[in-house]
Amino acid sequence: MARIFSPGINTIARTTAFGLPVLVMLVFGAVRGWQDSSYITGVGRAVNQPVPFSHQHHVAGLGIDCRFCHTSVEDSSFANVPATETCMQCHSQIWTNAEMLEPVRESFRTGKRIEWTRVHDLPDFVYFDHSVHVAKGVACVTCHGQVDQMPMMAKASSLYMQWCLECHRHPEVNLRPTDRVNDMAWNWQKEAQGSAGPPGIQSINTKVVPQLRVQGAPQAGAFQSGVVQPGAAYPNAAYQGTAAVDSQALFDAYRIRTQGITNCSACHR
Amino acid sequence: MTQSIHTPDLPLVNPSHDLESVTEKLTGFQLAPTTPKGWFLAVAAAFALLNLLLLSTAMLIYKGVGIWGINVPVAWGFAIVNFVWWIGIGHAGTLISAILLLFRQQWRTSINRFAEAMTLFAVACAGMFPLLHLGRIWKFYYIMPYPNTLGLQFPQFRSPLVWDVFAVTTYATISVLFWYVGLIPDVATLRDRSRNRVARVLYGIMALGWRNSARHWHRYTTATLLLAGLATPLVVSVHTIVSFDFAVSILPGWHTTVFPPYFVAGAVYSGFAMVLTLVIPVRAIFGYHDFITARHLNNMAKIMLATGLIVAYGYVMELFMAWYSAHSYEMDMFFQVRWKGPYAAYYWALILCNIAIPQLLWSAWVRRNPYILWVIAIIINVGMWLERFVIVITSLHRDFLTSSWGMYYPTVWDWATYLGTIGLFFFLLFLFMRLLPMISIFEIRELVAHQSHARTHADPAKTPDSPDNTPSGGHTS
Amino acid sequence: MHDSLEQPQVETDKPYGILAEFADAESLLAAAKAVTDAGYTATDAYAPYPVEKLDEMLAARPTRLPWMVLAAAIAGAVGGFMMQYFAAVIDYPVKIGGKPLNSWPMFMPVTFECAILAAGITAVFGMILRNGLPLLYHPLFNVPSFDRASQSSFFLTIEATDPMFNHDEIHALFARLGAKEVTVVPA
Amino acid sequence: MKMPMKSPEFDMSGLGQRLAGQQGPELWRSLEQLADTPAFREAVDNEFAAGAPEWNDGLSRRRFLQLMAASLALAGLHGCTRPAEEKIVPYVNQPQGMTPGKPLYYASTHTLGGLGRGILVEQNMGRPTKVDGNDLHPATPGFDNPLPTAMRFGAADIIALASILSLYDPERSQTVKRVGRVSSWETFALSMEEELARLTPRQGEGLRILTEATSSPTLADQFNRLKVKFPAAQWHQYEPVNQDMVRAGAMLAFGQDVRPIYHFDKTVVVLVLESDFLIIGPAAVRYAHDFAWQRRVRTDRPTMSRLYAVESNLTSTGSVADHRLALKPSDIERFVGALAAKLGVSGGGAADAQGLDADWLAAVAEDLQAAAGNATALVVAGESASPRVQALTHAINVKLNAVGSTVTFIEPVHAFPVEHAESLTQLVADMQAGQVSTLIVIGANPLHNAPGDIDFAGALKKVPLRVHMGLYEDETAFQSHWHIPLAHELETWGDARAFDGTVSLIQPMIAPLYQGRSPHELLALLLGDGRRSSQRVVKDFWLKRWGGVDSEIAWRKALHDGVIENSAAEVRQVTLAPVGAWAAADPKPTGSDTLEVSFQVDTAVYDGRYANNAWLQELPRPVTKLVWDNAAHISPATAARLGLVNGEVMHLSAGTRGVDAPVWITPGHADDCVTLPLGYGRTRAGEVGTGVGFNAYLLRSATSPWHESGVTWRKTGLNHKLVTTQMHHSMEGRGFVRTGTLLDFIHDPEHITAHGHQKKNGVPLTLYEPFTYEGTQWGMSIDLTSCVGCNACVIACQSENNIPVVGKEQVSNGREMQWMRIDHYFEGDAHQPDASHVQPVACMHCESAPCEVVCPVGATTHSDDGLNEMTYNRCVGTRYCSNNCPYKVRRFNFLEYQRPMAPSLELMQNPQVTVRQRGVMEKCTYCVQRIRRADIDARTDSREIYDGEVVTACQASCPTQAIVFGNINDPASRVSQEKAPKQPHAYGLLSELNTKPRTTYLARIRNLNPKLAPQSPAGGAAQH
Repeated sequence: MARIFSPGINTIARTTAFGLPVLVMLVFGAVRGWQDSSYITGVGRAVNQPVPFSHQHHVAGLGIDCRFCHTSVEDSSFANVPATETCMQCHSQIWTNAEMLEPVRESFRTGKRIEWTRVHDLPDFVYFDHSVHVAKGVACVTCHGQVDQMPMMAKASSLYMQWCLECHRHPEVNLRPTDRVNDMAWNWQKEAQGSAGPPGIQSINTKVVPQLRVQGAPQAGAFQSGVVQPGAAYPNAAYQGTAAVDSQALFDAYRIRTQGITNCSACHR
Repeated sequence: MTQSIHTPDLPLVNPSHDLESVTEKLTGFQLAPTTPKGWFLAVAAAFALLNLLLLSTAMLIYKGVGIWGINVPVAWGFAIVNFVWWIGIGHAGTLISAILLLFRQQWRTSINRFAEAMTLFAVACAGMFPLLHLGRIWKFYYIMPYPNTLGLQFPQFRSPLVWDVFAVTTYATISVLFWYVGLIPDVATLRDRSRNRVARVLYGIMALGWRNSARHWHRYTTATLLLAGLATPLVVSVHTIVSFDFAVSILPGWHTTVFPPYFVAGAVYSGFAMVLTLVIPVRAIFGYHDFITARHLNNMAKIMLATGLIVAYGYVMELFMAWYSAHSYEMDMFFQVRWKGPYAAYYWALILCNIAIPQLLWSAWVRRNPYILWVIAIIINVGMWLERFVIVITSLHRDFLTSSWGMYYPTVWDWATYLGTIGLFFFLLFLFMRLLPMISIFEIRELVAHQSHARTHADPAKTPDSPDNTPSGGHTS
Repeated sequence: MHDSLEQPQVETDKPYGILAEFADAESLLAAAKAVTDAGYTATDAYAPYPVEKLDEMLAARPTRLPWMVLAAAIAGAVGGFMMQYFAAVIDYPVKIGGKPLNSWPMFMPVTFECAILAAGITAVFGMILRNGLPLLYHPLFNVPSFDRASQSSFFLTIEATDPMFNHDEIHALFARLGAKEVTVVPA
Repeated sequence: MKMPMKSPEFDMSGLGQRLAGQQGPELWRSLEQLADTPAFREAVDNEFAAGAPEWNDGLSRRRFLQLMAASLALAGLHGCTRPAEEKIVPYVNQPQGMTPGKPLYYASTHTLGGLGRGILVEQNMGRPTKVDGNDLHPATPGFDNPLPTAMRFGAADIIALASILSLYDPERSQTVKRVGRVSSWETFALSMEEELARLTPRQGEGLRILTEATSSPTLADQFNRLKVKFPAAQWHQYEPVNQDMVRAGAMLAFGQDVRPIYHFDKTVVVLVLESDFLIIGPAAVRYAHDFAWQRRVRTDRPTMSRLYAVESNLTSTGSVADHRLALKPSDIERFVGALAAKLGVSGGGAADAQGLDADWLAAVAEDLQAAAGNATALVVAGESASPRVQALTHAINVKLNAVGSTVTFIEPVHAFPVEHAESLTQLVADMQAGQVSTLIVIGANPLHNAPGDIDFAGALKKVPLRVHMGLYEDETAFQSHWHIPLAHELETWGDARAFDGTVSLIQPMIAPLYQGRSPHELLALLLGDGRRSSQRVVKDFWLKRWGGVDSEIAWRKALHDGVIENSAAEVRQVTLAPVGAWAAADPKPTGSDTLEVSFQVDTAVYDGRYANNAWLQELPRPVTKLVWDNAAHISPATAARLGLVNGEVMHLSAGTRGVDAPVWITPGHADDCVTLPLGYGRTRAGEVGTGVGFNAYLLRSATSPWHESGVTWRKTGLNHKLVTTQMHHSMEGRGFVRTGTLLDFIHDPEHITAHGHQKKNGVPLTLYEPFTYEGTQWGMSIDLTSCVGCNACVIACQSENNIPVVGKEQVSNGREMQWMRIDHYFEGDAHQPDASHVQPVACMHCESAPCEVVCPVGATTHSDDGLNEMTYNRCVGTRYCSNNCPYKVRRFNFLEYQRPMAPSLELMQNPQVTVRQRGVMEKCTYCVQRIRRADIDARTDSREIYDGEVVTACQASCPTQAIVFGNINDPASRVSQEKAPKQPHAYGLLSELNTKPRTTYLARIRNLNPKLAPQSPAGGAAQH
C-alpha cells in the first residue's frame, strides 16, 4: 500500500512538536504584559473630566498646597475632592466668566454636584488610608506622580498589590521629612544643599495630641514604652532642615513599625 | 505466583492464535467500516447522562454550591465523596501497568490497556470535583503558582488541597503519557492496516512515524520500564495525599494515621472492582475470551481479596485506636456516631459490601465464575462509595461542639452531578473502545511468540531466558 | 549516528538501502547477527514486537535515557522545594496556624510530585526525541510489504550510507540468510 | 467624640426623591386605576413588594448578568479587562465639622412601649449605619471605660440595635395613600382642614385619636392644646404590651398609680416572679447592667448576689437564676400568697399552699429575710403578673425594707397614663354605637393586636372617616381611608422619657427616605398650624419651657448629650393601703384536664411591630433557638401526656376565641400550661413578616390579657416546620460550659475549670518552636456568669459587619450567617433540667488555628497582632477551613445572599467592611476595621494603642459587660485582668485541642443556697 505522507511532512511535524510549547509560553507572557499595559492600568492615560482641571497650572503655576483642596488627607483615610465652594473661593474673583468653568458655577448656582471621574480607583475590598501615610512621611508624589506636570490628571502607577507591597516591604526607601510630603521636586540632595526651599506647612510636626486624648491618658494598659505624654508634640524627625538625614533616620524617628503593614488585614477587611 | 503463570492448563492466550490472527482479532472492531447499532445506543445513553452533568454544572455556576445539600457543619458533601471514589477507581490502571510490570506479571498484558484507559477517564471525572466544589470556581487558578499582579502569586503549600492539586495533575499527566506510549506501536499497526484514508492520516500522526525499528524498541522498552518505576511510587503517593485531606485535619474520624495505607489499599480494591465490572461484559461482547481468560479473572479476584482484607484491617485499626487512645471525642465518633448515629445504616452497609460479601472470593469457583464475580465487583464499587460517604459526612456532621451538630441531605443536584460524571466516564470509554485497541496488540504478539517458542522447546520453566526471569524488561513491555 | 537523531538520507543516485523480509524472529536474529558480523554498521531491524537481544545483535549502544531521567527527577525535587521555600519564607512570610515559616515536612508531598512529574515527562519525550520521532515520512514506508512490519513480519535493512554498501554482495548475503524477499528501497 | 448636632438637611437630600422615584410604576398605576376592589388592593399590595428580600432568588436580569460575569471570568478574561469607571461626587458646600471618610456620632433616642432608650448613631457621609447605646442615658449605661479617649458606647437592646434595618426597610410605607391610591400630604392636609371645619362647631365631638403609649412631653403638650380646641374629642391609647397590671397592682397596694424602679446594684437576694426583666422592656439594659454588677465574681471580689426565679416558661432570666422553680401562673399566685404569709405579710394566702415545694419556699423566705436586715432583698413581679401578685409583691417589699433601697416608686412616666384595655374597649363600644365620626390612628395597629374578644375590625367599618398613620401599610392601614407614612425615629424629631422619667431628644440622622411625617406634624395639622415642621414643634416646646437666653445652649447640649439633665422623675413616697385591699382567696389549684395559657412578649419582634425586621426574625430566640416562628411552648411531661411532638399543630380555644399553634417542647417549662409568644401571625407586615407564626392575640382577652385558664385543646393533625439553629442541647459531658458554685470559687477555684483528666494550663505540645508574639496582641474574655443571653451582641455584630439574612429555608439547611452565636445547654434531667447555660461563641482567633493550615490559597492567615484574618477577595471557597474549625464559627455564602440588594439597604452597609460575594467564607474578625482604625490613629500619633481604645461591636452592645476585649500582652489591660492567671476560673473552649484560643471564658459561678443544693466539693466540675 502506498505511503501516507510525503517527505515534506517531517519538517512540519517537527516544527509543530517543538513550536507548541513555545507558543503557549508566549501567550502567557502576552497576557501578563497586557495586564501591565497602560490600557489596563491606566498609567499615563489622562481621564476626561467635566471640568478640564489642570494640576500643572494650580500646583506648578500657582503653587497651591495640595492640602488647600484635599483637606482631609491628613485626618482621614479618604483624600477628598474639593467641594464646589472651594473652587469658587477663587473663581468667584478670577476667571469669573471663563467658559470652561461654567460647570463649576452652575453647580454652585443650582447646588447640583459635579461628577468627577475617579482616577485612582482601588478595588472595593482594598482599604487604603491617606492619613497614616502622610503622617509617616510618604509623599504625595510617591504614589500620584508629578501632578505638577499633569495638565490632565492621570495615574502614575498601576496601584497593583505588587506595587503596594514593594513599598510595604521596604518602607524606609520612600520616606522624607513630613513637612516635605507635598513637595513635588524634593530629594535628599536638595535637602543637603538646603536648596529644598523653606519647609512647607509643618502639618505633622506641629499637630499636637487632640484635646480628648489630653485628659489623663491612662497608665492602665498604655504601654510604658512609647506612651505619648499628653499634649506633647509628635516626635519630630531627627531632621533639622539642614544636614541630610537618611531615610533610615526618619524610619526610626517616625517609629514606623514594619510589623503588621504586610498583614492581609492591613488592607483587606 | 511465578508458578501460576506456568500452570499448563491455563494459558494466557489461546494457543491456537498466531501473530496474524491476534492482530486480525484485536483490530477487528476498531477498523470495521460500519459501527454496530449497539454501540450507538450505548453512547447515546452515556451522552444523555453527560448532558445531565453539563446541566448541573451550569446550574452550579449560576447559583452557587448552595444548590447542593452542604451546610455548616457538613461543608463537604457528594463532591468530595465522589472525588475520592473516582480517584480510587483511577488507581487500578497504573497499578496494573506499573507494579505488575515490575513484578513481571505477564497476565497484566491482556488488561493493562483497558485498565489504563479506565484510569484516565476516572481521573478525569475525579479531577472535576475539586474544581466544581469551589465556592468561586472562576477563581480556581488561585490554587496554582503563577506570576500575576500580586507579583508571584503562590498557593499556601501547607494545605493538603494544594498537595492534591499537584498529586492529581502529576498523576493525570503521567497516566496519559504512559497510556500513549503504550499505544504508539498499536496505533502504527492500525495505521498500516486501515483502509480508510482519513483514519490512516490520523493514526499516522498519532503513531509519530513509528516503524518498529529494533533500536527504537530498545529505548522504548527502557522508557516503559522507567515510567513503571516512576508510576509505582506515584500511584501510592496519590491516594496517600488524598487521605491527607482528612488525616491532616483535627476532626475525630479524619485525624487518623492509618489512613494512607488504608486509602491506597481501598483505591486498588475499588480499582480492580471497576476493571472487573467493565472487563467481564467487554470480554463477553467482543469475544475476547482467548485473551482475557479465567486465569485473569482469578488473579484479579485474588488481588481484590487481598486488598479487601487490608481495608478491613484499616477499619479495625480505626476502632482499635479510638478505643486505645481513650480520647473521648474519638470514642464517641466511632462507637456512638458511626455505630448508632443517624448515618449508622451507611456504616453497616459498607461493612457488608466491603468486608462480609467479598469473603466469597476465598472460593476458587467463585473467582472463576464471571457472573458472580461481576456482581461482587459491583457490590464492592458501591461499598467503596459508601466508605467515602461515611468518612466524609458522618465525621463532619457531629464534631466537637454539640451545639453545632447538624445533618446532611443530598439534593437532586448532588445526584445529578454524580450520575453526570458516570455518564462522562462511559462516554469516553465507549469512544476509546471504538477508536483504539482495547488490548495491547504488540504485547499479545509477544506473548504468542513466547508461547509458541515455549511449545517448540521442552520445558519453558527451565529455559534460562523464559519470560519470568529475564533481566531485560524487553519481553514484558 | 546510532544514538543520535536519524535523518533519512534522500539522495538521487543512491537508494535508501536494501530491505530483506524474514519469516520469523529466530531467522531475523540470526540474520542480524550475520550482517553485523559481516561488518555492516548502518543496519536496522524491524519486528512487530520487541524481539529480545535484537538490538544487541545489531550492536546498538545502550541508551542514556536512565541518566537523563535521574537528572530530571533531582532537578524537579530541588526546584519544587525551592519554590515552596521561596513562597513561604522569602516572598510571603505569613504566620500560618502557628507553624514555622519553613515547615519543610509539609513541603515534602509537592516536592515529591514535582520530581516524579519532571522525571516522567523526561522519560517519555526523551525516548521519543532520541528515537528521532516524530518522523511521519520515511523511505521504508514506500515499500508496500513494509506495512507488515507492524503486524506479523520481520525485516532487516542495510542502508546506503554504509561504507560497505554494495548491491550484489548484499543481495547475495540476504539470499544466503534465507530472506523471503529482498527489495531495494528507493530514497 | 459626639459631634455637636447640626441640621442633617445637607445630606442625602437627593435621596428621598431618588427612593421615591423607585415607585415610579406606582404613580401611573394609581392614575389609571380608579376601582377600589379588594382584588385590586391585593394586586397593588403585592406589587409593592419591591426590594424583594435577598433570599428570594428568582431569575432576574441582575442574576443573569452575574452569571455572565462568572462565565467571563471562567473564560479567563477577568483581570484582562479595564475596571469599570467610577465617579467621585464632592459636596457643593461641605458640611461643617465633617471629614469625608470619617464617621460622625450623634446622640438620639429610640422608644419602646413609649419609653426612650438613649442611642448613639454612627453616620458615614450622611448615612446612618450603626446604632449603639448612649452611655449618658440612664436606660443604656456604658461600658465603664477608664479611657476618655475611646469612643464611649452605651449598651443597647436588640430592638434599638436593629432599628437601623427598619429605617432602611424598602417595604416601609412610602407615600400618602387614599384608599390604596397614591396621594400627597398636601391633599390630605386640605381634606383634613375641611374635616376640622366640620368638627369645630361640634367642639370636635366624634373625633377620636388612638395612639400607642407615649411619654413625649411635646406630644402631650400638643394633645393638651388639642383638648382645648376640641373639648369633646377623645384620646384613646392602646399598647398590647402595657403596664395595666402594674398600674392596677400599685392601686391595690398603695391606692395611687406609681411605678416601681428597681435598683439591682443594691441587691443581694432577689426573687423574681414571671418576669424576664433582664432582656425585655425599656429598662432591661439598665437592669441587666446593674444586676450583673452584683454578680461580677473576681479573685479580688469573691461575692455575688443570689437570684431565685419562679416562672412558667424558661426565660433568659430563668436560665441566669441560681435557683429556679417552674410553676404555672395560678400556682405562682398561690406561691406568692404563701410566701407573703411566711414573711408575715397580712393579706397573704395559705402559708402552706399544698402542692408547692415547701423547702424551696422556706429557704427563699429565710434568705430574703436575712437580706432584709441591710435592705438588700428584693422581690420583682413581672408586668404580666396579676394585680394581686403585684400588690402582694409590693407588700412583701415593704416588709423586707426594700422600698427606698432596692426599689423606689415614681409617678407614671407615660403621658396621660390610662388603663389601655379599658381605653380600647371604650373606643370600640363608641364606634359600635356610631358615636365616632373621625378616627385617627397614630402608630397603633389594633387590627392585628387587639384582644380576640374585641371586634375592632367590625367596629371600624362603622366609622365614616378613618385615618391611619404608621411605619407600614399594615392591617389597620388597609382598612383606613387615609394612610400617612410615619417617619422613622431615625429620620425625624421628637422627644421621649426613659423608664425613670429622664427626658431625651430624638433627632433625625437623615432626611426622611420616603414621605414620612412625624406625629407632631399630624397634630400640628389638627391644631391648625400644619406648616410647622417637627423640628419647629419640638424645639419651640423646649425653648419655651426653658425660656431665658441660655435655652438655645441648653438645646444644643441636650442634643449633644442625648439627654436633658436632671429631668428624671423624683421618687414618690408610698404607704401601704389598709390591709386586705389585695387579700383574696388563692385561686383553686386548676386541674389538668384543661390547660393554662400565659402570653409572653416575644423576645425578638416584641409585640409584632418589628415583624418586618429580618434581623430580628432570624435571630435565634433565647433557649429554644427558634427562628422565623413562634410556637406554643409546653413541658416535656405535658407533651408526653397530650401525645404531642415538636411541630405538631394544636388548636387552643377559650370560649369563642381560638388559635392554631405548633408545639415546641421546652424543658424547664411548667407542666399543664402553655406559653404563647405574642407578635406573630401578621397578615400585612411585608415580605419579611407576613405569615410568620400564628397570632396569639386571637386567644387573648381584654379582661385578663396575660393569663387564660381553662383553655381546651385538640390536635389538628397538621404539622408545621419549626426551624432552630441548635438541635442538640446536651454537652455530652464535654464541659463546654464549666460551672462552679461561689463556695467552690472561694475554696478551690482551680477545680472549677479542671475538666476530665487534662490539666487546664498544661504545657502546649508542639514539635515546632512557637511564634513569639510581641507588641499589641488582641484577645477577648467572656464572662459566663454575667452573660444573660440577650442576643444584643449578635445583632450588633450583624449590623457592624454587613452580615446578610438568609431566610427560614436556608437556616433550616444549617446556613445561618450570624458570626456570633449564643449556644445553649441544659444540665441534668431532660424534663426538669437542673440548670440552663448560655455561651456566646464567635471566632476564637486561635494562635495555632486549624483553619489556617488547610486553606489552599492563604485566604485565612494570622496577623502579627494575633488576629485570625479572613481575606475575602482571596477566598475560593473550598470550605476546608470550616470543616477543620472545631468551633464551627465560620460562615459560608452558599448562595448569593447579599445581592440583588434594595437600594435603600445598600445605604445601610458599613463602608469599612467588605460586602461578601457568593462562594466566600466569612467569620468574626474581632471587628478588625475598628482595630485598624485605632492602629492607624496610634501610628499617626506615634504611640501605642490605649487600652479600651478598641471596642468591638459585641462588647459595646453588651449590657452586662460580659465581653472584654484588649491587649493580652499588656499585664495592666482590662482583658488581662479577666484571664488566667489573674482569674483562676478562666479557661479556653476546647483548649485541650491545643488551638490556643485568644478568646477565653470565665466559668459560670452560681451562688447556690446551701439549703437547697448540698455543696459537693467537686462543684460544677462534678457533672461532667
